[in-house]
Amino acid sequence: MLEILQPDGSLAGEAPFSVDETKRLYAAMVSARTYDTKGTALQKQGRLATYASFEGQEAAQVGGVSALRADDWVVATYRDAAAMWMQGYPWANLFLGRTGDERGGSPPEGVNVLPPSITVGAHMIHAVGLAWGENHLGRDRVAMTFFGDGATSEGDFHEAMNFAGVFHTPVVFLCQNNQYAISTPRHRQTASETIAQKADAYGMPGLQVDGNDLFAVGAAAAEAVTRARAGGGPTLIEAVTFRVGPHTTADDPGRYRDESEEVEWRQRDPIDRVRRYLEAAGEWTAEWNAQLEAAASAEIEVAIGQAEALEPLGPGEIFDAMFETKTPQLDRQRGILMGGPDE
Amino acid sequence: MLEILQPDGSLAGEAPFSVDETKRLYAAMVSARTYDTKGTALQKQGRLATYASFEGQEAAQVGGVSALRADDWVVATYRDAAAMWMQGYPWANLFLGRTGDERGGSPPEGVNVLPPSITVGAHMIHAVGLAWGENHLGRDRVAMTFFGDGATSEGDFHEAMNFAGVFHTPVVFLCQNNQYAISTPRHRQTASETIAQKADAYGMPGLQVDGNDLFAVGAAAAEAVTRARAGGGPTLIEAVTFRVGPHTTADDPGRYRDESEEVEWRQRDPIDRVRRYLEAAGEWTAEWNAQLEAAASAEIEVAIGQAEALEPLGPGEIFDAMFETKTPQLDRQRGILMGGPDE
Amino acid sequence: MAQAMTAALDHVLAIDPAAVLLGEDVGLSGGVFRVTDGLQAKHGVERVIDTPVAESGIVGAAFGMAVAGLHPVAEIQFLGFAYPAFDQVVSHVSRIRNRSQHRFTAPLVIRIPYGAGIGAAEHHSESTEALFAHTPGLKVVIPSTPADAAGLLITAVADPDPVVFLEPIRSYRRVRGEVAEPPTSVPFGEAAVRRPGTDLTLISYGAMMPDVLDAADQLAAEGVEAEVIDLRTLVPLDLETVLESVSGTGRVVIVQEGHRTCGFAAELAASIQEHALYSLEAPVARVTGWDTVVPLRRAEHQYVPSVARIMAAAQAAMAGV
Amino acid sequence: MAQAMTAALDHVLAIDPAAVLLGEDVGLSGGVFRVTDGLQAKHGVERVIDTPVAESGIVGAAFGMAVAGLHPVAEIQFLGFAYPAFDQVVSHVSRIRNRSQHRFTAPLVIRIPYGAGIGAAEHHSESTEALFAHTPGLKVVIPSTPADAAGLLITAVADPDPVVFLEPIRSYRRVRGEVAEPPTSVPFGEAAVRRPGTDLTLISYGAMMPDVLDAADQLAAEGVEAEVIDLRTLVPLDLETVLESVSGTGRVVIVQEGHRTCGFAAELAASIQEHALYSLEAPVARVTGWDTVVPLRRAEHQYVPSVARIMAAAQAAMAGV
Ligand SMILES: Cc1ncc(C[n+]2csc(CCOP(=O)(O)OP(=O)(O)O)c2C)c(N)n1
Ligand SMILES: Cc1ncc(C[n+]2csc(CCOP(=O)(O)OP(=O)(O)O)c2C)c(N)n1
Ligand SMILES: [Mg+2]
Ligand SMILES: [Mg+2]
Repeated sequence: MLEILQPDGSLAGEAPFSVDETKRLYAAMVSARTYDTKGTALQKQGRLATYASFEGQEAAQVGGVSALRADDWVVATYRDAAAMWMQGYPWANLFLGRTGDERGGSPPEGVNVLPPSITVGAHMIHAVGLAWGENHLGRDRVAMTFFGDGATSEGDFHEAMNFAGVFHTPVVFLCQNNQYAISTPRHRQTASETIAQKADAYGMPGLQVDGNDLFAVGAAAAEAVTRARAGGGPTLIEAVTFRVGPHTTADDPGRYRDESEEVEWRQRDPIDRVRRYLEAAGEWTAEWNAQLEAAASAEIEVAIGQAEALEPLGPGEIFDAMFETKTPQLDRQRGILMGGPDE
Repeated sequence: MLEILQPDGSLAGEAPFSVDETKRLYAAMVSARTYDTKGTALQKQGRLATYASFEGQEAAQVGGVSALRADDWVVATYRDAAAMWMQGYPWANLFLGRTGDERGGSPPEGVNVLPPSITVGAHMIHAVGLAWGENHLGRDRVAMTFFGDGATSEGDFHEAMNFAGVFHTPVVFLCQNNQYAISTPRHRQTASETIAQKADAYGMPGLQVDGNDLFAVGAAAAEAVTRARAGGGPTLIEAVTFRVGPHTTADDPGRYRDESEEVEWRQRDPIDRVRRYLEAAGEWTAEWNAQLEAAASAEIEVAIGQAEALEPLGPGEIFDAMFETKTPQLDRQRGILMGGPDE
Repeated sequence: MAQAMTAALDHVLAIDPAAVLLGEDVGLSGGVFRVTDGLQAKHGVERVIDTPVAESGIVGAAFGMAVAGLHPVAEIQFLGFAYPAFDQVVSHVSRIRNRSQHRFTAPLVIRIPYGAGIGAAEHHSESTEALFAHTPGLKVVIPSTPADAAGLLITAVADPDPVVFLEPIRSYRRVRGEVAEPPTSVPFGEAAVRRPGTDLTLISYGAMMPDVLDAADQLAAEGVEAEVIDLRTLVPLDLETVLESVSGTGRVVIVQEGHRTCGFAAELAASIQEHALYSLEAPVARVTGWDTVVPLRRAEHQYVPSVARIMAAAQAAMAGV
Repeated sequence: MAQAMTAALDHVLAIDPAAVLLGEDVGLSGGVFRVTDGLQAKHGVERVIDTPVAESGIVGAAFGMAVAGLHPVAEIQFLGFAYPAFDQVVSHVSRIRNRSQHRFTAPLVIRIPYGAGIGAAEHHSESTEALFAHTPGLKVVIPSTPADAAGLLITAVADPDPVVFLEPIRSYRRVRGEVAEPPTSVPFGEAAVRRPGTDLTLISYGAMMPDVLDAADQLAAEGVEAEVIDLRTLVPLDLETVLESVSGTGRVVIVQEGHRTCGFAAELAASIQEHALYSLEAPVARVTGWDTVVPLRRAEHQYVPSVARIMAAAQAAMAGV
């Protein structure tokens, strides 16, 4: 398992980022944590549908995306808001989606990030197709796809990995092994010793990294992205991390795991670790941190405001994006909904 | 790659079978080849629908099943007639199925062999479920499932292997890597170096064997079956072989491969090899061989006769096996077919 | 309703040693809707099995178990997650009896929560029961009351053929009612007349039943006595009860949450006019979900048939249009 | 018909640089029905792509390509092998426009041979077009003539939305006809009146058309002039042409090879009586495949609607029963 930044903030290898870059990524993780905390709180207030916390997984997501170019693709899940945002998906869209509004799935033009996949497993092959398509169109974009340990059990994971291997597509598979798929622990998900070793079955390199280590994830992602862009094909990265919170706000982890696990993993918090590193380098102060938190909080409150200011889809608008042009059938159905006769 | 019996009939390891057993298995391979030859011929005469030859794969099938007990399960494909027959599935049923008759799928009670799977990939998890179910019912039966190199690309292969690994079910996965999936060569099917190594992704042992070597397949299968029955969990065996004939009688291999490949593989014929071995041991004579062929031919002609003597399903009988008891809807539909008013 | 189902599963596990439950999170955590709550603790990890996240694997393994002689009850977490298992259901589960001419059978139950109305995330609100009804060899069951949920589930587990058992999500907690202990089995293929009436026939099933009954009450207040039929099982279908009612009323409104095109209401409307055209006083009306993706929480109400839409269709039927 | 499709695909590859074909055996061997014969040699391995045996992967990869800006044409070898890809089709391909509110789109075509009648093996004879018609967000196209096959295919590749393109297997070689070079595109949503008539409306599509036209000829010999409508696209549906015909004839027979329950004929029958109940002189009749697995070669004829069954239904309709 690749480890660079130790829990105490010391280095066990070469830092892949300059101090400035590290500070920028630290700030991103702080923003992500702020979003996450607010997400859980808003759900409790009934302002969001369910919410899926990614607390503890910030380094895996921010570190992964740190290796991407702005026009690369990200194809991720309901738990990957930090990764999506890092690649340009607005917080407002993420909130909007969580309120239960389709327009959350529509990031601005130029942001190459698909709406979060709710079905587990199916989206990885989309990244393969995207990377393949970009390649075909003569562009050197890479696609990075995020998924969990549970997702590796779906048949679609296998088909995606296999296609990527056979067609040598420029994709990075980034598995956040956060030890649980809802209630199912990692060791009941697969009898494979590691998830990284599954890469071998597809003729691609697989790398296990400490997922709570921003530097390890960043270094592995950079290597994979560089290789992919250079025509070297796909890579599987297993970022070993932990879902500190519940599966979603509808879940009660007390039913299936001991709280001590959470306590233990909180010790390995990915943000604290970078803080210690920066602090030791004299680059972290409580004031700076407070500024970051305040800025993030303000920015995210604005996003919440934007999301909540949007009126729900108006009467009949649910028919408007089924096709480019509505079929006569949809037109008629819209007519019925709008109060016409049921014909 | 495990190799025991060399193409020239000499041994590169310990023979897993006594001479008598070897002769029995040789006879089985001769029967299988006879069936196969007749199958292709009958199809040409229009007496069968399509036919899928397994010429060259006799050792893989006969060797695999040699390790099973009579009450073990076999779950196989359209190309695995030899394996199914070895486990008790009558030739007559196999022919009947090929004529296009559902009753081909109904072997006698006590024969634990499912009808051949036509869809590629889906059946391997059935073997997992069967083995699991038997285990649950307190029986020590094992399930062996046969599939091709192409089938390993389907998501269901992955899910089956993963379930077997996690639940430690007594299953043997026997992949006949015959180098082609219709027109697609093995190296375009997966970028994995071997198929055997895919086992590693599921925490189970994987073994590559010379699939044209009855002894290698037999030894590997015996080891896997013994382990499974003893509670040691599943195994993946990759039997490296070659489909000497076309994919089915509807296929023209000339479109996608050089005939030299076929010529080369014919040199490694699995039956010839055992013949040379037995001959060297003074246990093979041309007369004995002629007797075997004649007996097989006679037996198989009887089976063809049985299959062809059966009248097709009578009017309305297509409704009879949809459920244990027909629904009112099926009753009504049957009535329409039988000439009642179309309502 | 959820509690009634838990009791029914508990009962089944107690009386049928061949019964096993399997699915994602059904064991330790008791399932996303807690329908299997406490059953693993009571009946053991061998009989209430937590699986990896792999729907095709779950159904395929359950199929194998069923062929071997077990009576598996597989759970898929939401109908939107059943599609990865669709090939197993259509190509294998539904067919093994026919392809082996009764030699092998797959007496398994696939339990699937379905339907909208709780403001859930994408893919959590489907009602595509028509996909299963269109697939030969499956029985399709959709209860609307706790007693039916329990009773039909008991029948499903004992049935010699595969059953797709769809559970209305929004009824799990909202619909309450008496259930015998142990629950009494309810036969397949017998619709329930929930309300007698002579003016109009209202037909529905599952999650829509409470709204349909509401509409019937409101219609009664307007002087229209609607007969309300709850189909309970789509396959086998009790067309007889439907036709008997229609022959009396001559007016029909079918209410279905699923998409309109090729939904089950289409089948019913087609069958009714086939058998009873000359008793119809008005077209058989369909009140359905639309041919759209089920909208998310903020616009979900635009999709699910409302009492108002049912009323409008009923009034049109009474007017003969 | 197969040759017309090859020509259409060749044309599409020539004029649309974003078009790519992918599927099992589509390249070197030219596809199981030789529809892509010669196209890899002509357009290269980058544009005519042989894939591993993995339908979900094929559709999922084509989906990604489409979102990236390509116009992929994916082939599934037989409709019976499309089910492993069903989740990709239903949960992703059909939805991305809606879930992203037009921001991302998936302009891909999924070509699938369908139908019985060539005595093929199990799973090679399905006609479950209703499953796609029931899925919002898909266009569903089923040609019956070479010119339509080519023309609709060209339209499909140019369409901004996903299209499921079902090709009647038994027509590949049997149905012949003129095709312009290059083929002329045929618009979606416009049914073709294949034969004018005033006594009866016969509606069908795809593989059943030749038999329906045969039946119409025989009916004419008996003095019954049937108007024959070929729907060509099920989604969008040209109900207008249907209703216009029905308003003239008052009698309708719908012929569909797919299973009866919740098939497309059910949808049509339900719609026709909704809009035209008072012009009906007889129940809308359905002549369909049964709710059975499609039988194998020796009993296949018991399943596929025969000219005799169409005639019987037409005669019953003329008699008003
Ligand atoms: C196809 C499918 N099956 C089941 C579900 C229900 N479900 C949602 S999240 C989840 C667990 C996924 O675990 P993992 O992949 O480890 O991701 P994590 O939630 O831990 O981030 C399940 C089973 C789903 N969304 N999609
Ligand atoms: C799900 C599915 N997809 C496609 C097919 C069509 N098909 C039949 S055999 C075959 C190739 C299978 O290759 P392999 O698994 O190597 O077995 P082999 O035929 O070589 O024995 C294909 C693609 C099928 N039967 N089922
Ligand atoms: Mg996880
Ligand atoms: Mg092969």
